[in-house]
Amino acid sequence: MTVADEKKALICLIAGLLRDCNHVAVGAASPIPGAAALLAKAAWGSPKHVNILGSVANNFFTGGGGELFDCAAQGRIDAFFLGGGQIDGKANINLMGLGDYPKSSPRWPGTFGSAYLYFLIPKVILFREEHSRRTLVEKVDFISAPGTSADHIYRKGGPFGLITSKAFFRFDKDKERFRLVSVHPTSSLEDILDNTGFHFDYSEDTPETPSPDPELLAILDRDVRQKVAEVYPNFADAIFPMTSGVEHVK
Amino acid sequence: MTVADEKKALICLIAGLLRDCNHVAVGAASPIPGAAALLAKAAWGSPKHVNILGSVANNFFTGGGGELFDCAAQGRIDAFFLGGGQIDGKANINLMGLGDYPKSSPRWPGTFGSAYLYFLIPKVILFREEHSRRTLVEKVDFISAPGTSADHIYRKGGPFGLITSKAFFRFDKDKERFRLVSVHPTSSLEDILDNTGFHFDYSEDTPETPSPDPELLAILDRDVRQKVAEVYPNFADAIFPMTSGVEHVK
Amino acid sequence: MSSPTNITPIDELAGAVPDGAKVAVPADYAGVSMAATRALIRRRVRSLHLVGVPTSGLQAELLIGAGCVTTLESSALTLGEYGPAPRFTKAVRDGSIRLIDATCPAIHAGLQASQKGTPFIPLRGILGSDILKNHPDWKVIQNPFAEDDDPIVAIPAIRPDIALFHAPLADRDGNVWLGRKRELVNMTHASKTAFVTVDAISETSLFETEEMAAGVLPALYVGKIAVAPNGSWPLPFWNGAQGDDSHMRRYMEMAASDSGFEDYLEQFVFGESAMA
Amino acid sequence: MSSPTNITPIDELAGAVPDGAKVAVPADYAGVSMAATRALIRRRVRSLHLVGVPTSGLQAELLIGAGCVTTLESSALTLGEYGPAPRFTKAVRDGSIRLIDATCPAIHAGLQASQKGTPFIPLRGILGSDILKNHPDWKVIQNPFAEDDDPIVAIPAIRPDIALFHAPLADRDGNVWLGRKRELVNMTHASKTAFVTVDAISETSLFETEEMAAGVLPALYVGKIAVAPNGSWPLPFWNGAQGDDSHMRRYMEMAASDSGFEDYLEQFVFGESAMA
Repeated sequence: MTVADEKKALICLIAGLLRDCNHVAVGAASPIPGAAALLAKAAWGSPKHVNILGSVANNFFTGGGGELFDCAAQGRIDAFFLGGGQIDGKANINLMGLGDYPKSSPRWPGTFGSAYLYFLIPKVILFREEHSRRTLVEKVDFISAPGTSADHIYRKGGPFGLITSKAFFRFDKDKERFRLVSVHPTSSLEDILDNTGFHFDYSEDTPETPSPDPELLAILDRDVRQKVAEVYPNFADAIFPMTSGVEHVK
Repeated sequence: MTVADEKKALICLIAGLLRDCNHVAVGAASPIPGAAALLAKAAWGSPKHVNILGSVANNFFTGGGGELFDCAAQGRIDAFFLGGGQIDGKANINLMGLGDYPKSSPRWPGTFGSAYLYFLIPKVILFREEHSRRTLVEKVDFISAPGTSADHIYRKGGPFGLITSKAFFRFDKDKERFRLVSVHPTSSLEDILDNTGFHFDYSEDTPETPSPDPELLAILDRDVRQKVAEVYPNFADAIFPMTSGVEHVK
Repeated sequence: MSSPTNITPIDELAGAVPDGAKVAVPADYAGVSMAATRALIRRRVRSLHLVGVPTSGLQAELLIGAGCVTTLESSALTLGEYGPAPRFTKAVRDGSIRLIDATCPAIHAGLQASQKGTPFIPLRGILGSDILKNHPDWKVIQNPFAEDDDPIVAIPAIRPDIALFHAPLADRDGNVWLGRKRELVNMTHASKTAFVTVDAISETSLFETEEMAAGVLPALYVGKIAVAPNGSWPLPFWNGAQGDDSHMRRYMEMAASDSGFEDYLEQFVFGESAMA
Repeated sequence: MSSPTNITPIDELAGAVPDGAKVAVPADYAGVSMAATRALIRRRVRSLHLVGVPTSGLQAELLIGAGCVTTLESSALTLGEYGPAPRFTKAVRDGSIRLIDATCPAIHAGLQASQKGTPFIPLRGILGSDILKNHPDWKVIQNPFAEDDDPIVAIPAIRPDIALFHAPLADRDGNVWLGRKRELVNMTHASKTAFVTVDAISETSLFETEEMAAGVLPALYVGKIAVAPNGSWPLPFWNGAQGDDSHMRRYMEMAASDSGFEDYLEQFVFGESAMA
């Protein structure tokens, strides 16, 4: 399996999780989730609305930088993606940095909208390719956004699951724990156990993540590559051969 | 003095009160204050900004109907005009109706933004042409917006004065009373006392409202009539002869 | 981005407004869908809760006269220079509608609270007014950032079911162009959905240039669109027609009596062809 | 509407930013005035309180590196794909700037509170986050409209002295066109004044058509304008240039060391002609 194939498999896996959505918003710096949303829209017409933030041509917001957050609070965004320098077993995420805040070292960019969107968007998919004890920890050094809240706290959304380069976990809100759903073909249960810093539920016979549906892959290669290339040119160059000649392919 | 002359005198009187302002906002249905603001801008370049609400061509707001109120709260509007079916001796105004609310009879349109703007715009000029015991009362039936507030209430603005077809009053915030400043040439102190329903301070030798400066009148007739005609066509027809031919005059 | 299926005939648009709906409508100068208003009366909608953003005029007057309105929440109902609105005046005198009288910035703030998904927005002013005394929803709270006594009015969110208005253009994707009438954007964001009548359909995307895009309400927020050229008649439209002065005068005469108003409805609402 | 006297050379614009000013700046994609940023460093401004709306990037990085910043209030400082911002990282590690770390919607809400002249706006979410624990200004209050325990975060108004950004066009009256970048409108309304660099001056009024008017920031709010073609260089501009990738890579190399950063300033900021 080439790196490009692995990334395409992630795109197809995520696309399948977006099929029940009406509106998916994606950050401009998130090519795999972005490509997944564009693929789901192309394949199933669902999500109907895909909004690539920070882009000009693929962003339909007209109300300024605050519209994303208002739109989420109105219940009009069904799925979103968050990452984290650290993600812990309670689905807390840390985008701030390591060590003693405020003198973090290293300091990462900051919390962005996570402390808000994590509460308001029903299906927040945590996506972090690096699967290691450095990124997946028992307890984050700084809670940019908490994975769970007490019952009296107003909370309409939260973590749906976690996707890495090795595995797919679902988050169990009641147990406040991740459960391993499937292991990607390039990994193994042992590899996951070795490289995950938090405790999680799993069964010994956790299945392998299914290979992407060939038809979906074909749609990605045929119908979505041009769109992906418009939004994420460098990424498209890396996963689609001959992207620079894509105009001629169509 | 013709009716047109009387209205022009009011315009000139009000224009003089706006000379220390940077930004004056006026309702689309307020031709005399609107003409006064346009005249002051033409004569002295001050106010620098005149915003005619509800108009398309003469309204520079681009943030929607809420911008007027936000702009006032930001301290960016120096003067505004309010009227009232009833105005009382404490400068309370009633735009709601007579009798027992909610079964008012007659019911007037309603409070509009008065309950807000009266608190936030430094120079609110009450303007009501009809000067009678019906309009100027001891106590309004319904307080759409109060003329005064207790000291601990956040209040950056309030009533500057009251202009009618008969007289000009200033409002004394500390005494919570109007004081008669001048009586228009068409009226007299006795007439004012007969037709004012509230108590106010005055001296027996209250001066007559000065006649408008001929130069200011000339600017109104020469330079401002076209602008007034654009915004308030019916009103311009009434006060400027041959308004319909105004294009040829310039 | 959305399919063109949300472009419907105007009577279908009106038919999708349920009895009892809370409907937000703009002031008379900001693009009132009078075409949809007449369609609503024809469909004999009942028990509307109208929210005037921040005021209303002929639209509320007609709906009240036709018995479609239970509650009017607004900062004013005005027909401007034409004088007191006859059906509204009568309904107030009779106590036949419930009034929630507000002040313009509080209507905007209540909608903005809904737009932000927050329970309320605090607002200066208003204290000491009889609208505060009579408003069923507002609360006076202490400013939590002040050390001294500092009361402030908390305006709870207003969340309409439907924002209903008229705009110049929609495109085939369901986007609507409304220029700088951003109160229509705010009221739409605050509402569960928007029903919009437009003068015309643009065959090119309204996002094609950034100049147009700046005045677009995205399709995500728009539930239904109906084409209704000159749909704000007899009111003026900011991007088109002057008001129909002689029709307004005729309305004022006819609506002065109950039977005259019935005749008006018969002629200009139920016999809509008279409009053309 | 205003006289053209507010169009000034860029060094005069920068000279009018006082030491200690609270300056609101947009995110890297929304129109950053890098030209004014360089002019500020040249004028050796000190003790700025920068507010990233809702984040900042190269602009804050340069100003921090040049010692112009006392406080950074933002939801992030990011150089995107170029990786960790070297001068910011060092300043945080050394504790040489004060951080007010927020979350994007709270920056917007704080500005909206200022825009509305209200002391605060309550906002959902945030509870349980360490940014709440560390933020000096936010308070948790009880929702006054809830009967049960319902904590909510009150975000107090953020009122910058100056909103500073780059836009495509201004006209001779001092109006600025910024399309659908409405966060620039909000941050300007929230600020005492706005200083704007533009690619060009329009000789016709930006209010001439309603299409253009929809994207205009009115002159009332604008204090100073300077013409700076391609003024967001080396950052991309939403209405123009791509980012200058090779310059950014060069910056990352040079800024990795103190002396390299000094060389960068010497070459590209104090020797501004190098830009042309």
